[in-house]
Amino acid sequence: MSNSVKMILILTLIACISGGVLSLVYMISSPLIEANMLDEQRKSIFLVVPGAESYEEKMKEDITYFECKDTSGSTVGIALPVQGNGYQGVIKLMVGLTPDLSRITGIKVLEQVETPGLGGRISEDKFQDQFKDVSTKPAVEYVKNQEPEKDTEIRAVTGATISSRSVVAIINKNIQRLSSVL
Amino acid sequence: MKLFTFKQGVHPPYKKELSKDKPIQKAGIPEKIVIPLVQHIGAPCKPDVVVGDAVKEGQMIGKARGFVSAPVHSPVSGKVKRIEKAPHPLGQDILAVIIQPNGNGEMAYMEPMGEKINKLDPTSMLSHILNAGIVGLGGAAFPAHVKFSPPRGKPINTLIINGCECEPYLAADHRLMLEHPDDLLLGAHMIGKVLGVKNIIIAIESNKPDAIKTIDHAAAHGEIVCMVTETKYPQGAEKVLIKALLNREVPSGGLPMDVGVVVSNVGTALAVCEAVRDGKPLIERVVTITGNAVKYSGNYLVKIGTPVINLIEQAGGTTGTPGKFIMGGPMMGIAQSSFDVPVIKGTSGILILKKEDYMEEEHRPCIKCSFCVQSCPISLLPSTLSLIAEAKKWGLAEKYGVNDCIECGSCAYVCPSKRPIVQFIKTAKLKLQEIKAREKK
Amino acid sequence: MFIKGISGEEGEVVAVHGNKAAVKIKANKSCKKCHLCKRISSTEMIVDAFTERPVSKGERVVIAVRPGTIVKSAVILYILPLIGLIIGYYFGKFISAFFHIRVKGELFPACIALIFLFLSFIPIHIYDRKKQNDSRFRVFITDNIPKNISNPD
Amino acid sequence: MEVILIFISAVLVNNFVLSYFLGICPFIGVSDKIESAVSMGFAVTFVLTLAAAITWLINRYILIAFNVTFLEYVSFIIVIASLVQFVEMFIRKTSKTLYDALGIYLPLITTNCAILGLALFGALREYSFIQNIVFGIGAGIGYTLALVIMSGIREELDLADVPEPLKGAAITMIIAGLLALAFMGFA
Amino acid sequence: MENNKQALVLSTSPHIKNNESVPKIMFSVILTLIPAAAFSVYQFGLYILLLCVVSVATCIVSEYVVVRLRKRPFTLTDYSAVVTGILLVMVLPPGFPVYGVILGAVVAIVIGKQIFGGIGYNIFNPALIGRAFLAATYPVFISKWIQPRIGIDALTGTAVADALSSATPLASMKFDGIGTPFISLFFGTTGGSIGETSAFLIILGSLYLISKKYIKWRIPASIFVTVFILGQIFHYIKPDQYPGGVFHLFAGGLMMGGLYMATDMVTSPLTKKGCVIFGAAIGFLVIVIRLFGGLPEGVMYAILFMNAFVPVINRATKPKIFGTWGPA
Amino acid sequence: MAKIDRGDTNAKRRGFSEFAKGFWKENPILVMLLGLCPTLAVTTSAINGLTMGLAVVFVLTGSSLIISVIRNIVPKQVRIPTFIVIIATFVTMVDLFLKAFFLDLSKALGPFIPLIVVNCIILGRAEAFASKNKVWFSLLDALGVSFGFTVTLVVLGGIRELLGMRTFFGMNVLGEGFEPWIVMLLPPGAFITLGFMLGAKNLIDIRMKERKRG
Amino acid sequence: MGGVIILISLASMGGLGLALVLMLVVADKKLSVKEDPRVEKALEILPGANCGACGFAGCGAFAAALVEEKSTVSGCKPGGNETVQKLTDLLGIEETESISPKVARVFCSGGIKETVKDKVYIGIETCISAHLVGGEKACLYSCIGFGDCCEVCQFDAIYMDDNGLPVVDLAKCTGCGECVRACSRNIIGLTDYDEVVHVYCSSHGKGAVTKKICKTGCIACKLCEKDDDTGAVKVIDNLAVIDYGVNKAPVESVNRCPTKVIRVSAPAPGYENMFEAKIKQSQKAVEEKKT
Ligand SMILES: Cc1cc2nc3c(=O)[nH]c(=O)nc-3n(C[C@H](O)[C@H](O)[C@H](O)COP(=O)(O)O)c2cc1C
Ligand SMILES: Cc1cc2nc3c(=O)[nH]c(=O)nc-3n(C[C@H](O)[C@H](O)[C@H](O)COP(=O)(O)O)c2cc1C
Ligand SMILES: Cc1cc2nc3c(=O)[nH]c(=O)nc-3n(C[C@H](O)[C@H](O)[C@H](O)COP(=O)(O)O)c2cc1C
Ligand SMILES: Cc1cc2nc3c(=O)[nH]c(=O)nc-3n(C[C@H](O)[C@H](O)[C@H](O)CO)c2cc1C
Ligand code: SF4
Ligand code: SF4
Ligand code: SF4
Ligand code: SF4
Ligand code: FES
Repeated sequence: MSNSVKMILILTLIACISGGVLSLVYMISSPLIEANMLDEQRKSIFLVVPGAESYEEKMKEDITYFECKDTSGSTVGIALPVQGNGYQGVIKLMVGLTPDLSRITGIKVLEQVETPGLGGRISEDKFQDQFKDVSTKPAVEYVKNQEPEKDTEIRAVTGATISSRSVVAIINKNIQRLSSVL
Repeated sequence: MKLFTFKQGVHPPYKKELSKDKPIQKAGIPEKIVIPLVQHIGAPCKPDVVVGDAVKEGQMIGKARGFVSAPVHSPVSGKVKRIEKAPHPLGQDILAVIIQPNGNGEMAYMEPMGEKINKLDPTSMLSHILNAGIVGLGGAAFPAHVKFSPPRGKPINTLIINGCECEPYLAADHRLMLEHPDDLLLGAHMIGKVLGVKNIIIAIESNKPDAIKTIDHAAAHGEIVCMVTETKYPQGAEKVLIKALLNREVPSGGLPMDVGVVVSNVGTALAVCEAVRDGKPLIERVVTITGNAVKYSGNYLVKIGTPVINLIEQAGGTTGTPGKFIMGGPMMGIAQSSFDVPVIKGTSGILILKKEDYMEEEHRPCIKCSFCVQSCPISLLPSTLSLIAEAKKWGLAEKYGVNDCIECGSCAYVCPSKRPIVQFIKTAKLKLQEIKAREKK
Repeated sequence: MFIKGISGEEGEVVAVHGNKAAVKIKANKSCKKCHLCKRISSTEMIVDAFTERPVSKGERVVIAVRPGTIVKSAVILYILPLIGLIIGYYFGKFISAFFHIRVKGELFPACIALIFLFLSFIPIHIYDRKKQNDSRFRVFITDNIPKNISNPD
Repeated sequence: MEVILIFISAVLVNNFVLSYFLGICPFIGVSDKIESAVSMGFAVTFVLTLAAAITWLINRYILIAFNVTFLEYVSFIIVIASLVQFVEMFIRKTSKTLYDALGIYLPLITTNCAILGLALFGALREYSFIQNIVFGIGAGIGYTLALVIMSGIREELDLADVPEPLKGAAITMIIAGLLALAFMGFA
Repeated sequence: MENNKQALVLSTSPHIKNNESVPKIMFSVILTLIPAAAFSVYQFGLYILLLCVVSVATCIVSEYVVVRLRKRPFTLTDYSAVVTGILLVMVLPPGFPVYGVILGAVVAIVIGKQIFGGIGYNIFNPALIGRAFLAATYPVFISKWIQPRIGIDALTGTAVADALSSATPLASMKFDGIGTPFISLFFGTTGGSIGETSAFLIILGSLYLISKKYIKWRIPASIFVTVFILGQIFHYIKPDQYPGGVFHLFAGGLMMGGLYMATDMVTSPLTKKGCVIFGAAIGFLVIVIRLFGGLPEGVMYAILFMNAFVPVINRATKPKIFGTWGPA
Repeated sequence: MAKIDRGDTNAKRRGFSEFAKGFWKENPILVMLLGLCPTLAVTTSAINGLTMGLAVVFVLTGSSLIISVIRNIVPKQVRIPTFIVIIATFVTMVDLFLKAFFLDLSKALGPFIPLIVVNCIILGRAEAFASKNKVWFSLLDALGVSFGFTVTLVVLGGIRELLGMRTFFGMNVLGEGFEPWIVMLLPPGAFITLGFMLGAKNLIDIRMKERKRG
Repeated sequence: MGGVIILISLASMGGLGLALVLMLVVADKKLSVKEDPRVEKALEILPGANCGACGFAGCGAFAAALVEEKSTVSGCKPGGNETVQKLTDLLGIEETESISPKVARVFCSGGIKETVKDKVYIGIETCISAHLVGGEKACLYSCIGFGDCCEVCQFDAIYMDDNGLPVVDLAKCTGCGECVRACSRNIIGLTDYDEVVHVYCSSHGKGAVTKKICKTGCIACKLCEKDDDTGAVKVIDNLAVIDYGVNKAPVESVNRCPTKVIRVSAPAPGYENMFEAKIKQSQKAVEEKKT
C-alpha cells in the first residue's frame, strides 16, 4: 500500500470512527444534559418568581422571557434572562418581575467572572436578596457604604461598585426594553 | 578662549598642588640599577652584555627583538652584577640586567646631530629614535619608532602633542612644559618632520595656565598651535582628545592613525629632541613623587632603573603608614606590592597614599544608577559590562563592546556601589584573549 | 532587537564604490542558512556592504547584517498575510454588496479573505527571490582590522 | 468600534498568557531571547488568526448548520493540526529564506492550547467572522507582548544572583505572576 | 603563614573613588521622604507612625532572614529595605490594617526583591509589588479612604468619627464627576494614600534628590509632560467628562509615583533616551487607565508595567559606542 | 532515573518504575513543565484540581492505550493529526459526561476541559511513549504521569483554596479570623504559587543530592 | 433521530478528515524539502512534544542543533534516558562520562599555612581577577585560592580544602581539562593516571627567595637531580621537572627532596594495582643499577 493511500485511509478512518463514537456518546448523554440544563433554568425561574409552579417560554420581538403561573394558572410574574458587561466580563442574570414589571421579585446571578471575593460577591445571597421587592419605577439605583433609604435602592458591594452598578444597569436596561415591547 | 572637550567624563579631585610648583630636581644615583628587559609593549629585549661586563652611560645593554620592540640602555657607567629575574612594576618577575654604578660618568651616547638637525632626513631621525629606545612616555610605552612610521595606506596629517596630564596628582608633564618648552617644541617639530606633518597641536588642560602661557609664548612664531582643553578626566586619552580637538572618531579597534593622527606625550617629544640633537638615549625621565604618605612631594629627573625605595628616600621617606603604592596616577596606575620595583620608561608618577586617601569598601551589587553610563567617555554600558563579566558571559561582553573600553576608570570612580568595574572589564578582556588564542590553535 | 549583527564576518575589501564596498568573505557554517550573498565559489563569496567609514581596497574588515533583520522578516512573513486577510474580507464585503451576491452570512467575504491571505504569499515569494539576488540586504561594514600592530592601549 | 474593543481586550485586559493561562508551556520554554520571542510571537499571531478564520467557517457552516456542535473539539483540532502542518510546508516552499529564520517555531504551535482556546472562545462568544479575526490578531499580539517582556527580563536575569532553586522555570513563573499583577491595572 | 605587618594594598585602578555610596543615596531618599510622612501623621494621626514602624521593621526582618538563609553578605547597611518600607506605607490608604502592611512588606522584600537576588537585581519596584499584591489580596481595604483631619485610632486604624470614608479626588472625578480644587490637591488636604496627598512636600523633597542627581530628572519630566498634554487634550474633547491636565498632575499618586517610584534606579532604564521613553510610556498608561480603565488610578500599574519593559528599553537604547557605527 | 531494561525478566520492576516516576522524577508539571495551562487555570480549589486531574487520567490512559495499539500503522506525516483526533474524542467524552452528571464542576472548569486536547502532556506522552512502547508499559506510564499530574494539581489547588478562601475541599480550615488573600484565586496567585512549588521541588532535589554526597 | 446524527457525524468528520488528509498528501508530495537525514532520524527519536523544554523552538530545531552539535543529547527532558541513549547511538557521540586515561593534578603545595602573604588584595574574588594585580601570596607562582578551577568543573571533581588549595577527586575527574584552562597561574596539569610521582610546585622563582616565602616550595637545590639514578628529574629554570617519558618512577628523588615537593601521588581508584606495579618496577630498576 502506498504511503499516500495509507495516510488517506488512516486519517479518514480515524476521523469517521471518532465521529461515530462521539455521536453515540452524545446520543446517550444529550437527554441527560438537556434535562440538567432545563432543571437549572427551572430552578432559577422558580427562585426569582416566588409562587410560580409552571412557566412558559415567550418571545416578543427578539426578547425571550418566561411567563410564570401558579397552580391556578394565573400569571404570578415574569422571569427575564438578561446579560451585560461587568467589571471583568459578562454577567448573566435571571430577573423575576411582577406581571406589570413595576417591582422585582428576585434576581439570580447565573454566570459571572468578577473578581472572587470582590465583584464575585454579587453572587452571594446577601446581595441578591436586596433586590426582592425593589421598585423599578423610575429605575433601580445603588448607594455606596450606607443603608438604602428609598425602595428603589440597593446597597453596592463594598469595593465592587463597578460590578454592582453593572448589575443594576443591566436590570434597568432590560426592563425598559421589555416594557417597551409588552 | 574656546575650551575643547568631550562628552561625559568625570571630575576627580586633582590634588596637583602637592607637586605642581616643585621644579624638576635631579635624583641621585642609587647603589643598584635594575634595568628590566621589558619596558615597552612588544617583544622583550635580548641582553647584550654578560655578568661582569663594564658598561658606560648610554650603552645599549638590551637589543630590540623584532620591529615592535625597543632597546634598553645603561643609564650609568658601572658593572653588570647579575642578569636575573627581578620584580617589575607589571607584577611579574622579569629578566633584568642589574648594574652597580661606579660613578665614573663614562658616556657612550649616539652621534649627536647638533647643528645638522635642520638638514636631517626623516629616515636617519627615525633610526636615532629607534636606537635611543624611545617609547611613549604617556604611559602605554609603545615603541615610538613604530608609531612614527605608519603604513603607507594611512596618511598622517596631524600630530598632537599631549600635554593634558589629566591624571590627578601628577605634574611631571606640567613641569616639563614649564621648564623645557623650547626643547619640547623642537622635539615636536622633529616628530612632525619624521611623519611629514605640518599640522602640529599641543593640547593642554585649562588647569595649567602657566604652562599654556609658556608654550603659547614659545610657539608664537612656529607652526605649532596650542589648544586648551577643559579640565576633565580622561581628557588626555588619545581617542577622546582627538575627538575633542579634531572631531574625528578613531574607529573601534582602530588606532589614531586610522583617522590620520599621531598622538605623543610631551615627554616623548622631549626625549626625541634629546636623542636626535644630543644623541642621548632614553635613560632618564621626569617622575612625580607625590601622595600624602610622601614627606616631600616633588618632581625628579630619574635614571631609569632606579629602585623606587631610593627615590622615596630622596623625597624624605614616607610619613605614616603607606597603604597603597601606585606606579602612575590614581586613575590608571598600577598598585605595587613592594618598593623594590625600579622606575621604568613608562613610569610617570610614584604615588603613595595613606589609608584615608583611597577608599576600599567591599563592593555591592550594581543598583543601575547609571552614573557610570553617564561618565563613560566611550559610551559603553559599564554597569552591564560588569554584570556580564560577573556572570562570566565572556562572549556577551564582547558584544557589549568590552574591547572598546580604554580602562580610564571613570565608571568605577563614580560608582556608588564601589564596583571594581575596570577589574571586571580587564578580566573579561583577558578571558576573551585566552579564548581567542585557544580557538586559533 | 538592536544588537550588533551577531554573526560578524571577517573579509577583505575587493572594491569600493561610494558608500558601498564589495567584500570577499569565506563561506562558513553560519552562512549556510543565509542567502543574502552572491557566492563566487563554494568557499568564498562576495558581499556588497554599506559602509559609513572610509575603507580602501585590500583592507580587512568585519561585516555584519544590520540589526532588526530578524524582526523585519518576521513582520513580512507573518503580519503581511494577516493584512491581506483583512483587506480581503472588506474587499469581499464590498464585492458582495456591489454585485448583490446573496450568500448567507459572511461566507463570501470570509472566503475572499482566505484567498487574499494565500495570494499575499505571492509578493512574499517574490520578495524572497529578490532578496536572494539583491545582496544589499542591509549588510554593513562594522569594523576594520588594523593590519600591522595591535592597539597600544 | 466593537472590533477595537475586542482587540484591546484581547491584548491587555484578557491577555491570553497572563489572564487566560493559554499557551504557557511554550511561553516558559521559548522566552529567553528577545529575537526568538518576537519571531515566535508573530508566528503565533499568524496561526491564531488563520485558525480563527478557518474554525469560524467550520463552526458556522458545518457544526451549527448540521447541529453537531458536540464535534467541536474534534473537528477544530483536526483542522488546526493539519493546518499548521500544511502552513509549515507551504511557507517553507514559498519563502525558504524566511522559513529558515522563522519557520522553526511553527511546529511548536500545534500543541499550544492558545489556538484551540481561541477557536473555542470564538465559538462560545458567537463572534462574527471579522470579530473573530480581530480577536485572533489581538490574542496573538498580546501573546507576543508577554513573550517579549518575559524574554527581556530573562536576559537580564541571566546576569542576576537568583537563588539556585528558583533558577529557570520557577523564577519565570513568579515573574509571570508579577506581570499578571501589573496587567491587572487594565481591567 | 603570618601576614606581613606593613602589607600594601593591591587592587585594580582606579585607586580613588568619589564619596557617593549606596547607603548615602538611600539615606538621602529617606530624609527627603520625612516631610511628606510627617505631614501624613499630622493629617491622619499617629496610626500612620505605627504603620511606618511596622512596615520598616518587617522589611528589615524579611531582608535579614532571606540574606541569612542564602548565606549572602549582610545587606541591611544599604538602607534600601528601609526605603522600601517607608514607600510602601506611603502608597497605602491611611486605615490599612497592620497585618496587611506586614504581608505587603514581606511580599515587597521577598517576592519583589530578594527572589531576583536582592538589591540591584529586581525587575519590578519592590514597594509597588507589595502594594499591587495587597491591592489584589485585600481589594476592599485598598479602596477604603479616610477623610483627613478626622482622626483615626492610633492602634486599630479605624476612623474615630462617623464619616467613615471619603472618595479620593480621582475616584470622585471618575465615578461621580466631581472635581477637587487645585490648592487642596497641591497641599494635600484631600483624601488619598498616606504619602501621596501633598504634592508640595513631595516635590520639595525630590528637588534635593534631583539636584544630587539621585533622581534622573528625565523620568519625572517626561511623565509629567505626557500626562499634562494628554490630559489637556482629552479635556478639550470632553470637558465635563475628563478633568484637565493640572488636575491629573496633582491628583492621586502621580507625584509620588513619578518622583519617587518610577525613578527607582534599579528599575528604570540606564540611558537618557531610555528614561524619556520610559517616562512618556508611563504617562500615557496613566492617562489611559485613569480615563478608560476600570480603576480610578493607574500610576502603580503603569510603573509596574513599564518596569517590565526596562530590559527591552535598555536593549533598544544602547548608546552608540565611540568609534562604531551603532550600538553595541 | 530508572534504568531501562530491555528484557522481560525485570518487567515487573520496570513496570513499577514507569508508574512511579510520574510522581517525582518525571512529574509532568514540576519537571517536564507540561500541561501548565489547565494547571494554572483550574486550580482555584482542590476539588477543581482533582476533577481536572481525573479527567486527564481518563483521557491520557485511554488515548495512550489506543495509540500504542495502532502505533505501527500510522504514517509519520499524519501522526499528529491522528493522535490528536483520538485524544479529542476522549476529551469530548469526558466533557459530555461531566455536563451530564456534574454540571457545576463542568462550569467551574470552563473551557479548560476541551483544552486537555492540546494539553502538552497528553500529546507529549503519546508521541514520546505510547507511540514507541508496548501497550502495557504505555498504560502504566500514562497512569503514573496522570496521577502525578493529579496529585500536583490537588496540592496547588489546595494551597490556593486555603489561602484564597480559607477552606480546603470546602471545609473552613483557617477560621473567620483569617482575612482571605483574594490574590491567590487570581492569575498572579496561580503563577506565584506554582513558581514557589517549582522552587521547593528544586530545593528538595538539591538537598537530597547533597545528602547523598554526604 | 439518532441515526441521522450518526450519519451526519460520520459524514462531516469523514469529509473533514478526507479533505485535510488530501491537502497534506498533496503538500507532502509537492512541497516537501529535503533535510539532513540525520535530522529526520533524530526527530523521530525525539518525543515530538514540541514543548520547547530543551530551549529550542521545538523538536525540529533541537534535532538540527543536535546534528550541528550545538546542543547535547541530554537537553530533551520529556524524552528521558531512553531517548538520550538512542540519540547517542544515532549521532555516534561518545559518552563523556567514560573514564579517560588523564587526570588533573594541582602542582602547588603552598596553601594558607605554608606561604607568606605579603600584601592585601581587594577586589573581585576570582583567581583570574586577583591574578591581574598579583594576588596576595608572596609567591607569584602559587595558587591564588579563589577556586576558579572548582567552579568550572562540571563533575564536581575538584574542591578547595581548608588550607586554600584545590584538591582533585580522582574518582570523579574525567580529565576534561576545564580546570587547567581556568587556572590563571597554570598550576594545574593533566597527567596520566598511572604516573605516580610529581613535583608539587610550580615556582620558577629563585631558590633563595622561594625558601623565604614558602615552606614547601621547590628551592632548586638539585638534590633530586643529582641523586636520582633514573635520571628522570631535571631542574629547569629553578624548578624540578620530571621527564615522564622515562618509563620509571623517580622514587628515589621523593626521599631526597628537602622540602618534600616531589611526592608519590595518591593512587587513582581502579588503578591501585597498576600504581603498585609501577613503584615496584622503579624500585627494582634502582636496585639493579646499584648492584
Ligand atoms: C485586583 C482587583 C480586582 C477588582 N475587582 C473588582 C470587581 O470584581 N468588581 C468591581 O466592581 N471592582 C473591582 N475592582 C475595582 C476596585 O475595587 C475599585 O476601586 C472599586 O470598584 C471602586 O469602588 P468603591 O467605590 O466601592 O471602592 C478591582 C480592583 C482590583 C485591584
Ligand atoms: C584614560 C587615559 C588617560 C590618559 N591620559 C593621558 C594624559 O593625561 N597625558 C598623556 O600624555 N597621555 C595620556 N594617556 C595616553 C594617551 O592616550 C596616549 O597613549 C599618549 O598620549 C600617547 O603618547 P605617547 O605614545 O607618547 O605616550 C591617557 C590614556 C588613557 C587611556
Ligand atoms: C526638574 C529639572 C528639569 C530640568 N530640565 C532640564 C532640561 O530640560 N534640559 C537641560 O538641559 N537641563 C535640565 N535640567 C538640568 C539638569 O539638572 C542637569 O543640567 C542635567 O541633568 C545635566 O545632564 P547631562 O548629563 O545631560 O549633562 C533640569 C533640572 C531639573 C531639576
Ligand atoms: C530615587 C529612588 C527611588 C526609590 N524608589 C523606590 C521605590 O519606589 N520602591 C522601593 O521599594 N524602593 C525604592 N528605592 C530603594 C531601592 O532602590 C530599592 O529598594 C531597590 O529596588 C531594591 O533593589 C528607591 C531608591 C531611590 C534612590
Ligand atoms: S567602561 Fe571603560 S572606557 Fe568606559 S568609563 Fe569605564 S573604564 Fe572608562
Ligand atoms: S555606577 Fe555602579 S551602581 Fe551605578 S550603574 Fe554603574 S555599576 Fe551600577
Ligand atoms: S575540570 Fe575536568 S580535569 Fe579538572 S578536575 Fe574537573 S573533571 Fe578533572
Ligand atoms: S589552582 Fe588556579 S584556579 Fe584553582 S584556586 Fe588555585 S589559582 Fe585559582
Ligand atoms: S498546556 Fe502547554 S501550552 Fe497550554
